[in-house]
Amino acid sequence: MGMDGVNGDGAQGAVAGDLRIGVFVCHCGGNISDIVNVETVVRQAAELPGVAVSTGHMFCCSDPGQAAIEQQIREQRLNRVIVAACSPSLHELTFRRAVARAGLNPYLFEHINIREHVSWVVEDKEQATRKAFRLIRAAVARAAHLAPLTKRRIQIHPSVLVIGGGIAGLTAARDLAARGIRVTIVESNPFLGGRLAQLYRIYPTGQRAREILDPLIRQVAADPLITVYTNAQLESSTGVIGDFRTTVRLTPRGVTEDCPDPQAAIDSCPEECVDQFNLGLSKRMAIYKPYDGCYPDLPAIDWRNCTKCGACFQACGGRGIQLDDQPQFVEIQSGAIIIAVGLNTYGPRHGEYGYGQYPEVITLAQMNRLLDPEGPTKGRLLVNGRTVRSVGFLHCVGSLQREGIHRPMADGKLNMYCSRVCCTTTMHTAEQVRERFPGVHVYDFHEDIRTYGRRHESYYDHVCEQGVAFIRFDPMRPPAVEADPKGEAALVVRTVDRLTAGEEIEVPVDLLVLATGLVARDMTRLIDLYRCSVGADRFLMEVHPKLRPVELAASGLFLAGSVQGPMDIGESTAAAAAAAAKASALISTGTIEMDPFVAEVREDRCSGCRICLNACPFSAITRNEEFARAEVNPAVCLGCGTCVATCPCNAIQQYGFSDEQIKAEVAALLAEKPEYGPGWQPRIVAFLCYWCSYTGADNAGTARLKYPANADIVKVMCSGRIDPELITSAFSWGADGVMVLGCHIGDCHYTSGNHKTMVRMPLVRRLLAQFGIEPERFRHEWVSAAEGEKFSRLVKEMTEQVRALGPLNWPSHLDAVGVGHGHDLEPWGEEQTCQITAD
Amino acid sequence: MAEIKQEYDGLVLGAGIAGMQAALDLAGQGFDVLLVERAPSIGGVMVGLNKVFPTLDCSSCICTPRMAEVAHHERITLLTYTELKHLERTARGFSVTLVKKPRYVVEEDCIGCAKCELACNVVVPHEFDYGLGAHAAVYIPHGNAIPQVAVLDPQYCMFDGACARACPTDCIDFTQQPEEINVQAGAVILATGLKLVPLDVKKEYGGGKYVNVMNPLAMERLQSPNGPYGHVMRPSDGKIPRSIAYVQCAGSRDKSIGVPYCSRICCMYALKQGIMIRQHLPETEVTIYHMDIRAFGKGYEQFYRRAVGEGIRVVKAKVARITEEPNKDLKLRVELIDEGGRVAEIRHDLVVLSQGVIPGWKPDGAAPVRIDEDGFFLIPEMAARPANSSHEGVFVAGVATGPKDIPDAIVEAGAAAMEAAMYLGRSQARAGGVQ
Amino acid sequence: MPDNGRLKIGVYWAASCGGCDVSVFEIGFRILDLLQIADVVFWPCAADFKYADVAAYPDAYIDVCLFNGGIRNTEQEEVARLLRKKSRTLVAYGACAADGGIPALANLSSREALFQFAYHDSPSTENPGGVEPQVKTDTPFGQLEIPDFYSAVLRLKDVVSVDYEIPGCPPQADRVWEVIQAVAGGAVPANNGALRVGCTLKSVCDECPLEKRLVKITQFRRHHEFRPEPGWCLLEQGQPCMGPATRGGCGALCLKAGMRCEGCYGPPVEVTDQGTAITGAIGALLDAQNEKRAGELIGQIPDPAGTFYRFSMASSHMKARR
Amino acid sequence: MSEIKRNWREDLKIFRERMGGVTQERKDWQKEQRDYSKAISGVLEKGARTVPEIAEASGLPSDKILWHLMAMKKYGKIAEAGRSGDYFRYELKGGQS
Repeated sequence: MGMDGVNGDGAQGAVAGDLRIGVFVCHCGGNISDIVNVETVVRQAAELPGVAVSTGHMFCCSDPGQAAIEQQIREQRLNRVIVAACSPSLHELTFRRAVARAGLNPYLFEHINIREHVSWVVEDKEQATRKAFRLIRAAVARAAHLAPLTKRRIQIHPSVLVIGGGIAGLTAARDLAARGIRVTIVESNPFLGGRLAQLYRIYPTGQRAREILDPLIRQVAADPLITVYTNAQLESSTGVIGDFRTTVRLTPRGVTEDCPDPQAAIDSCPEECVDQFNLGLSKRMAIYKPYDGCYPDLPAIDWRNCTKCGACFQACGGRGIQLDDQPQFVEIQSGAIIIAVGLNTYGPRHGEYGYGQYPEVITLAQMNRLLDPEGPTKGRLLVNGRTVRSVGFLHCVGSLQREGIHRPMADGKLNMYCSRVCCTTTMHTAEQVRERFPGVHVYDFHEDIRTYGRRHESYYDHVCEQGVAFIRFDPMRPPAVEADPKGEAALVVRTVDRLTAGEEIEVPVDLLVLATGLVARDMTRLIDLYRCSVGADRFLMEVHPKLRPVELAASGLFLAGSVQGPMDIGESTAAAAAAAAKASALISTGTIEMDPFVAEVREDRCSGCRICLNACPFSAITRNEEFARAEVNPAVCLGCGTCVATCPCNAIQQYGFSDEQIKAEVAALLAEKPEYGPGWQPRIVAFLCYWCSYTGADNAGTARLKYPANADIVKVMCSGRIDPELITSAFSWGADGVMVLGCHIGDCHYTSGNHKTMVRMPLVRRLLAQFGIEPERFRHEWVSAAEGEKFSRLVKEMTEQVRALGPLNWPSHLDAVGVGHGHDLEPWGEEQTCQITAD
Repeated sequence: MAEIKQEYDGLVLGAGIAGMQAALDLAGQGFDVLLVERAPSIGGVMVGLNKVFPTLDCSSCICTPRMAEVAHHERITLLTYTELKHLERTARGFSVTLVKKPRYVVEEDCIGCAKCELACNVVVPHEFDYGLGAHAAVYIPHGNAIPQVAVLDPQYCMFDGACARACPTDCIDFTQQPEEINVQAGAVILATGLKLVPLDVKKEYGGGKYVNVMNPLAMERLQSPNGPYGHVMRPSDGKIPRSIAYVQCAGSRDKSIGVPYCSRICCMYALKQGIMIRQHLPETEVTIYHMDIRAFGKGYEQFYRRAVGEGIRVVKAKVARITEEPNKDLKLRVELIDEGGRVAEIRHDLVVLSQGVIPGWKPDGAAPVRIDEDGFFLIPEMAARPANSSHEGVFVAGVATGPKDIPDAIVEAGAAAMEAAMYLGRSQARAGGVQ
Repeated sequence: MPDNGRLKIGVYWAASCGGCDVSVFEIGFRILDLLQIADVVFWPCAADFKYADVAAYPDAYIDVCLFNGGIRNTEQEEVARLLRKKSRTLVAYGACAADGGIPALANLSSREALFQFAYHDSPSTENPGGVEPQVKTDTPFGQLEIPDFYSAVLRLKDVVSVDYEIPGCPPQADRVWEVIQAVAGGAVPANNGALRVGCTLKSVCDECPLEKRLVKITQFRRHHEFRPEPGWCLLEQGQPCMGPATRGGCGALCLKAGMRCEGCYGPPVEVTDQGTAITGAIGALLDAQNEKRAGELIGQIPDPAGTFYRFSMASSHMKARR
Repeated sequence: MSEIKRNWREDLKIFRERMGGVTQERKDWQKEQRDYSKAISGVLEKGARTVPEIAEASGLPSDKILWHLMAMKKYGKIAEAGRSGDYFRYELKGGQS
């Protein structure tokens, strides 16, 4: 991976030479100028330090408006541009592009919003004009600290690593290869296919699972762009988006292509062991193939059960059998990684509904093997050699667990979630039983029937028509299973049927099928390697369930299929294709461009305290152990600025939102000397996160909700960037009140930036109280993008509250204390008065 | 309106969350996409929702950034207020005929200032608020609309020219006519979204005549901070409801009206709306009458339990009939299943019918895709290729292929984009193009 | 006064505990080396000098004046101005002179509240007449004048310009010796920037040997409430350690002895307000998923301002209670 | 932004013709709107009222009162003025109440 610097030619500082700022104030065809006196504002702005041009325009965003800005930049050699117009969400990009066309770095541009935040919300024209000028003055002050920035460009290695060779991994790999992208599949088992290979018929199409799987595997195996490693376990990983390096350990297969007669090798093996593929319903040898037509079509040795007796070696004349191979390691370079390791089925504990206790109690997955004509019973419904006359299905085994009823899992947590696929699978299986074995009675014990998906309900309908008996149990009193005391059937299920008003019933069944839920695999390795996070359900957690359902928090890592939660086959393939689409987009661009507003650590100031590592929602910060300091990976940083507010040494800065810039802005908002007396206007600084609260303020504007002109908005990307120091600065510079508004908890554009705000602000409130600042002067609230009404109400309330309290006027307080404005006295060398004299 | 080219790699029909995502995922892979939306703004159903389950994030907070991304994407061309007239395969892909409806506003000149709206003297029921709110006869679709451009509804116009007089950019154009647009597209993604089962088929629930029997999307608007009332109130008289009933499967799992399937989202939105109501109006009782609670998705069961914990009454029952009292209260005749089928009559201030989900658009010959017996697009290989329609080169995403929640719609949109990209790659390779 | 070419040294004690004066002796036998090259020309604590003696010196006569303590009353300000005039290099020596130090914690109370407590309410006060000190009091022997008490403790640089500041409560002896050597060697000219010396550019964490485990804080506890696990970061264990937001240079002395850092070296080099700096950091460290939990955890810090600004109140943005 | 000057007055005449002019339907709708807003304003001139109170005082159906009231509220003619039991009260904006 290569990355261009954030700053063109490392130019971090100001543009060489004097500041030449251009201020362009939009009339917006009266939308602004009907309320704001644009002429006054333009005239006042012209007198601000550094301003070379100050002018108004009817429509800045129009072609002539943009042309006028470009012309002024060229003719007046402007090196900073400010446009005061509508919301930046509408036209910031428009003006940035215009500035760039005129040959100026587009980040030397500052957009301020005097329409949605001023003219549309302030009724009093004089107040509106003053507020507009304050905002422009603040922008001018901020502009002095702007630096030319360039977008980050990250090069992407044109290949993808797919972890997992089940339906999701295979689908993703096939799709990517179809887009001409090189793919490596890493599967930990010796054979591809995952759980799908074990299924018999799948809903909602009723197809044989292998009708889907086999052609897919053939396609993947034949594709020259796809490399497959089976028996391959993840060993270690380094790198970030664009350039991941994953080391994989290849466990020897024991059998090579040279083997002249693999079947003879299998037949010669004396070591019989449990056949995992048939879920323990049959046996196989220690050298084995799970089923005919598996891929690779070459047996593998199960090292846990192999005694290395050499029988297979001899059966093959010593060719193609390698009993003493050592593991090999390969490093796989990739620009992106798709994680598709799938899930496990819940294994009932011994005695749970008679499982393990009675051979007639099996799981739904085992039932699927029994129904398979190629399965352990060749498709006959036999248990213990006995023909089955009645079957019971019991739902929610290992799912929807409840405290006090179910025993927690090994990690102490209950599986509270619904496993999503079991209801429909049960209906589908019951349907097959009724169709293939019409004499067999079927009972269904359920809490709810959740046949949610397309065509799922029709299975439910069918089995109802086919005479399956439904019994609804109370989850707080789950059914009990025991051997049938009368000996009529193998078992009896005792339960209360809520459908018949709580009648206690006993249902004799020859076979009880537990509709076992789905559980996450052990994710420890993935967490170690890729810093993935898991939810309370132990499945991997996507970065945002709505917006980015197939992405992990760290860029370049994608999720495909049921590694993320229970899914059926169609859902898994859809998720796999969606993940492939993300990876394909990443690879096909070759490089990605990202906003330059990243954080950067000043090495000479960082003490390596590691606190920022806790702050970053994206793990973009690591600690360089050699130099004991933090480093921001600009390829991973998304620019929320939460670390900047966190660093207790101010050793981290964010491009575009440095302390210097924000403080200059705040100071300029408060620069005007307030007029005390009857016309006194409270001065309130409002720090707003861009994604929710700023948009909420825009929303108040578009809805023309009027509120007082007293709250001046300072924009940051995330409320996590709002350093408590900014709040005390604002007060000490004369603010009468401060507001901090961010996205609601859970809505943060940066996942958890606002969690930091949630902790800091109450602490700030306590500090302020100790300094004697009334709690009404500081307000911290969550405002969403839709809550324009709330925003306007908050400003109204805040203004009224502060007005009632009167001026805070901290500068005069500091004067009274005797420290002036908190800065040093006159420079050394000037006359110092002194009363003590020599005798 | 952006410059419309002659040819696009992909055409995406429908700019709800699925269509937007499909367009982004296709454009992200380097293809030029034309995104067509029949409403005056993109965003679909999602942008009008209050919160989304189970995380309770603000819907517009997560939808509007995506809308902005679509609008600013250099490979996506947006065509709003436009409908598909015809789509057919040709040797070179698809020949597409679109009809752009007249906005009577010049899109590129309108600055979204709403001066026309404020000047207009007529108010009209607002479709975005399901008729509960109003807009002027010329109006900006809503606060978060993209594009922020006015549209004039000629049905109610009084022709006094107030809008044109107020417009600072002289962009009201009374001469506009429906405009036919012909483009070529290499592949097509249909993301045409949903409608709800019309109320009139449920005669036993009033057939749409009872003013306080409301549709769940309208309830969503009532709960939204930018909704028509700003509060949850009942439409008959503005009363803050003290008891609200949700009748589940009102038009789902009902063969008699041709909707035998489960609409998949109703359980969750009923629980979600219940939680939101209880948060704002802790004294208001919420009762959900249901057949099964289908909380099947990630975090859904936990959400269900939370809702019950917050005092929402979840009652397994069949609602046989709703009748309206003179004061517009509603009386529900209910068969309580867990009480052995006891029949009770229960009064509520407001009833939300969890109306079933049906396809938002039918091709009716406009596009060569087959419809399945459930009314949604036929998917020949539902397990292996869930985004492929019956017609080569036409892909489908979102609720157009069956009811689904937002994450599933987004995932499927990604899948449709991937399928379309693969198809485009193949056809470009056949045509000898560089790929 | 003849200039014998030797270094002239002055030391003064304003609003502080006197520990700084003692700390000068902590350089140990090195003080003998110092006296080889230097004359002490003013050090009320160690030798008998009067203000008038100092006033009689020519301006800039004192080469280096170590001024410890903040400015609490008129006398201290006057002496500060005098010493400024008579010193070539004026050094704010120690936390009190540099950042207000412990005495500036009184800035959280008003002058009136302090007097009320000290002269009326405190349990040890016996003041039936309710008398409070007056600046001028008429006595049979004439008018008596005592210094006027300011409403807040100020830093030395709030009243005169300062060349250097050596933070610490007290400054660490090795750092002091380094500074003295530099001054003696002529390497330290008058700076006029209140430049901090005798400290590092990093925070105490840089010198702290305790291990960070990157775990979140689940509970705040005071030192007497539990036995911290040795070798493990005290902040992570729930003690409000100021190390991250405190200028380094002390060698993490307290932490090495198992005590949390109280912040005596003042804010780090890029920071002006020590309390908000640690507030920002704590924001990222709490194990709180919701507002209620966050509130509970924060509530466990008994006196945030007193804890976070223990030594730097006079340097904070707010400086004093309103 | 285009720089064409439109002759909208002429265009409007043609548009009006094309749309069938001011039909009875349009007139009825405008009349309803006018009647309701007049009735609502009339009642609220006497002070803040709830929807049922306005309906009672004006003799008009409360659901339509609510709809028109909300339209007036949206366009800034009416404001909410606290609550009275299970109903919100509304008042005229601009101090007429």
